[in-house]
Amino acid sequence: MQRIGVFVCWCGSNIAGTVDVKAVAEALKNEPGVVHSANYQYMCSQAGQELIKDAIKEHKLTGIVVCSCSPRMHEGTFRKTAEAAGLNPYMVEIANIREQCSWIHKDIAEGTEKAIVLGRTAIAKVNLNAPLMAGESPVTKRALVIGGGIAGIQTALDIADAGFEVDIVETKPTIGGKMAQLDKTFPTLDCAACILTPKMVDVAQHEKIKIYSYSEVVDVRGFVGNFEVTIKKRARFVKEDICTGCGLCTEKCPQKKVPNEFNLGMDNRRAIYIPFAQAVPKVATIDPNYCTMLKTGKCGVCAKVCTANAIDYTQKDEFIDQKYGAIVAATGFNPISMEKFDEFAYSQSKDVITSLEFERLMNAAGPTAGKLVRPSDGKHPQKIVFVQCVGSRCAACAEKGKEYCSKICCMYTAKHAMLTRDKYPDTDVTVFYIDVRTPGKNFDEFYRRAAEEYGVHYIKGMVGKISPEGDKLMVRASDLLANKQINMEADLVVLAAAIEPDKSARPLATMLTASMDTNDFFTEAHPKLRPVESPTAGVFLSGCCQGPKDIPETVSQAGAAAAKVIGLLAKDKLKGNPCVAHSDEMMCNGCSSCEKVCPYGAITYEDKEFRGPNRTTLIRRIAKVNEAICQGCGCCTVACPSGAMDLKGFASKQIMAEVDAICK
Amino acid sequence: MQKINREVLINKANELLSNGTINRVFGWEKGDFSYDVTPTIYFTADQMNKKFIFDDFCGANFSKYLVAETKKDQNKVGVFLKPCDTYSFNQLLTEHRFDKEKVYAIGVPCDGMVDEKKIKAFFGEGISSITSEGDEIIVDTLYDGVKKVKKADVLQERCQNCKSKKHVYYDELIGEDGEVLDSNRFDEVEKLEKMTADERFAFWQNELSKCIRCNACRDVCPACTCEKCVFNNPNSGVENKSPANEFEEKMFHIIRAFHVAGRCTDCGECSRVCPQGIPLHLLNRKFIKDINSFYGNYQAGEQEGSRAPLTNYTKEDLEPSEAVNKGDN
Amino acid sequence: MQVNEFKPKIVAFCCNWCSYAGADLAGSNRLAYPAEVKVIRVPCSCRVNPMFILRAFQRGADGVIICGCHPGDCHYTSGNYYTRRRMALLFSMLDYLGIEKGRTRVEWVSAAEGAKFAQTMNDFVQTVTALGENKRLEDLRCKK
Amino acid sequence: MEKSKENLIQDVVRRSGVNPRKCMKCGKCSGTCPAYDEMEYHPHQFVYMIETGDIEPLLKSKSIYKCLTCFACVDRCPRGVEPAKLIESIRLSVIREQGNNHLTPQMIPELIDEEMPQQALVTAFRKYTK
Repeated sequence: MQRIGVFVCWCGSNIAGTVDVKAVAEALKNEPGVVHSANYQYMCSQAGQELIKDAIKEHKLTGIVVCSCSPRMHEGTFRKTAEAAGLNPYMVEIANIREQCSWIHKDIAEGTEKAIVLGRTAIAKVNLNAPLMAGESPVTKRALVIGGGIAGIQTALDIADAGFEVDIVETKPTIGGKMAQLDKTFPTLDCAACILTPKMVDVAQHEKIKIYSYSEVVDVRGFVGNFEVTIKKRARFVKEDICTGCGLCTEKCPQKKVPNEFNLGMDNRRAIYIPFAQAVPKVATIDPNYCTMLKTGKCGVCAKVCTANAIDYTQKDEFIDQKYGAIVAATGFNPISMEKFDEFAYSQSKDVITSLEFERLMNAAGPTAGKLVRPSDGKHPQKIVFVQCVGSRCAACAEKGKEYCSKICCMYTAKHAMLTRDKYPDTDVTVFYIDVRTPGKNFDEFYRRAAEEYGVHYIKGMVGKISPEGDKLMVRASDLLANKQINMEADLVVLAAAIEPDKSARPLATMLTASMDTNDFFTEAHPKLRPVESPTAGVFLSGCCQGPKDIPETVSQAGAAAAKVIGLLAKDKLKGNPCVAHSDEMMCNGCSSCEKVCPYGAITYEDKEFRGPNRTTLIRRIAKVNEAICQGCGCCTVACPSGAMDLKGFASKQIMAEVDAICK
Repeated sequence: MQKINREVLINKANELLSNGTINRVFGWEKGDFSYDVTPTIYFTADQMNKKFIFDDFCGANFSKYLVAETKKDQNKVGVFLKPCDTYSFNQLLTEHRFDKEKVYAIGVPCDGMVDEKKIKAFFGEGISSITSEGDEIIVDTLYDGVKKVKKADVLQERCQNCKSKKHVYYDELIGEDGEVLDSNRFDEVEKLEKMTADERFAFWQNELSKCIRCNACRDVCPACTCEKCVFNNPNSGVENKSPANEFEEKMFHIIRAFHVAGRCTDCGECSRVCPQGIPLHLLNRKFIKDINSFYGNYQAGEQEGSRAPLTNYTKEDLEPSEAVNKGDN
Repeated sequence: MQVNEFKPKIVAFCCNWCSYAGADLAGSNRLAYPAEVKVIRVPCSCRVNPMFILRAFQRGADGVIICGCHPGDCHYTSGNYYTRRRMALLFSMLDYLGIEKGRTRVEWVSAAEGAKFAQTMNDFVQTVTALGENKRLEDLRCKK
Repeated sequence: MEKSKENLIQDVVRRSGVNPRKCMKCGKCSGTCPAYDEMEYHPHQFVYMIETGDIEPLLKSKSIYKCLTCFACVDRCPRGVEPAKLIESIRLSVIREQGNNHLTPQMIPELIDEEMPQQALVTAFRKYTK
């Protein structure tokens, strides 16, 4: 018979507030197998854990039940406590009497009675627990970073510097991401290209890093330490290793009318192109949708012109299979589409642009070589209006816009306003804001400089409507402090659009079985304590794919994700999950139902000799579970009619014991 | 009356026994009553001459016996398989329950088997002998002489709605192969589905409470070939030999139907052998009807190695809430 | 109890990765749902065997609900797809046997849907309370 | 006003079906209001004053008759607060008092001009009389 200890936690007043913890401890004292019952204010604290360790030694306990918060919170803690006291860590069961009892029931009697039932359920389960040993599985010493923006670049560099191989998969022809499109960066106003391109070159020259540009991940199999990923390298029709990036072909290509997505369509590029000068890899790419040679077979100018004859029209998409120990999602963000915001007339007038488009206009490598002009008539704008929170901070029920604050718009708008006033002192700049949020080192000082030294007019009040009249834009907004309605003319309006995760994030999450929140940002394992890990072991989050953030925060989170990956790859062996399936060979029919439902292919079959009737030997086909591959989902246990297949830690008898305890 | 008479089968068996292809053969043996036919293994031709029979009462499906029989002896065992038996044979092969090299299957066309309960329903208990002539059954009763009844009126339910006369597996076929028939075997299920919940509950409570848990249905079912059944296994948690009330029968029958769901070939043996005459096939047919309507038509055992619906999925399967409402259209 | 206001017994099987986390989130947001609902944690909704459901009814439960990740988000990639098939067939059979449809239910709740979890539980308890005590499936043996 | 202040405010909020606390004070409703200049109190002030309970000035102010009920504020409010319904609710509190009809049939002739759309008359009667 088991010797079980029950420990009821008060969790300060979180549990004790609506559950009579003493009565629970008292009631569970005379449950079958219980030899010791105690309660304490903070069971997970140092003192609480000591109390458990002493009780284990003193009463020679063979199993413990902790009635406390959710097992997802402290199951690990109490398992380590048991292990420290010499008890097998899997002889611990947690009854969740906080999130699923005290916090949701006001009436003490009801809460206490439920807590007792939940305690009784855990005791019934621990009575049938058996000590389990975690198996081990090897770790592939290579990491995969999905996304080549600053987040992906920084993570890859940090991991590679620790000596591990890293592959970066980037959908665009070059790494660099959104940061490559920026002009200056806040709060120090140093030029984005100057601080990014050296890192891009480091990545290109780092012997441990391999870049798969113009590629995407199409399939992920396996689990932490043993991922198998299929990468689709889209046909570029240019031989990467031969092309020197001289750009001759990009000048001679006759197809000139291709909207240049790097400049957000504000100018055109050729069918064969290099996104920007400092592109890494500096290799041309042919756009199959526009290249007449690929569409009709009649052209071939780039092939004739190319001195290194690196052009190959017959190139096909390539599928590469590779093994990885860890995967980092760094898919980045995009501004949301402005189509639905017709009150700002984004689609009616070319002079209403988003901040990213403004960034390209200010950028020396941009469509207008850095001259700030109105996209409609190319004239220099005398009056510019910046509109904040466009699409951010909207109600959940509003069908357009996002609920969250996009965090970076106040700072980059202050930057834009300051740069405009600095370069064109005669231009009048007005910013309509709800509140300016500048939480960061030197952030507020930066915003004050924009307002005080550069004379940017900050008006507290949202813009209600923008209507193009003639070549001017009529801006109607409210000035809450002066309690006036402002109707002013503007030559250029810049909308600070909300940002959302990249479209490739949702399919990627499905492949990685990583969970996402309702806005398609990756959900972190714990919002405060584990922000760079996904709940799926072996998957890490870096940059805006986890939530809106600026460059300083992205780089620090990229470093954190890299540290977690290095921590994982440094291990030679990974402690597996001991709660895996196990087949009882005496009862197994060998019918392959379990093998068919196993998502990981962890079940194989062998013919084994058994003692048959009157000294004959019987050969029977029985199932074998590879404990290193099995992840313990339990699907096979239900597919198996005879119950031969069972799951350690969640055995059928244990679950039925829990059902009985609940329904008694 | 079966077109193939017993001499043809005996000669075939004898031929195979003598040329050493097989050293024993499964066949039907005449029991005390003419409707009481039991499966037996024959080793020699004269044993067969004495007891072998093939008439309108040979419903027994030998596929399940092969699981144990092929383990006893290395050489081949001969087996006569009616069309519906061959589906069970294929399903057992799919589940690797025996090695087909150890079996020599002889396909036997079948013209439908008779249900003795129906004959008793006509003539009561006093029956001394039953013989069949053409498409008529001649019943020699103790008190009121010789009676005749049309064979079609006393066919077994599964033969009235015979789903296929086609042998899906045989090493050798006697006579020609038949066709898959489109039978209206689901009418009974539809009739039940159209009832209200209370009527259905009353129907099943009345039927299942007759159950004496003799486990004949499980022991004859070719899909129920577990080494150790959960209901017999003391540490399975659901072990219960004799139920204390009608729920435990329901639990036994629901779980058994669930275990064979997607694997049951609808051979109807469970209803044939049930001493209490419970229409157990209606449970399995409900699962087959649901699988057909939810996931596309699937006939277990039609094709060896096919993937059972419950070990498969598509991303667009319907939700359980929709399934429950769709069930009673 | 003098007040014979009927309190149903509800067993909720919640998958560890999504719906159990959703239940915890409902707890941390203090979203109340009736105390009659008791949660059993399973690694995945595909671990729930029809035997457990019938065992719960046999032991006097009045309603059983299985919560899992949204199809496509399962931590084990295909677990909830099998749950969906198994429960579709099982619920259809229970209805065929004349057991009230409202007593069993499958609900997909993600880790971010605390409100949905609480709402689902409130709604389920209401449905089961309306159906009253589970007479048709209960094992008379364990009636006090 | 014999009705106590609290339940008058509760009436106004209940009738409008709007939760004034959802307002994040961004001013977009007033920023887009075409009748802003004629109104003494503007849409964002209606929401704020109702939320703080200071509604006497609103009841006395003429701005409740200046609102055109064009619902631009309702359509554009990022938080879905629907200020126009609050203004309507305040207006109803006023014109539902005995003899407070803001428009009488006799006043119609000199208000009419050729371009006046038929709809304007119907809306006027709906809004200003009870």
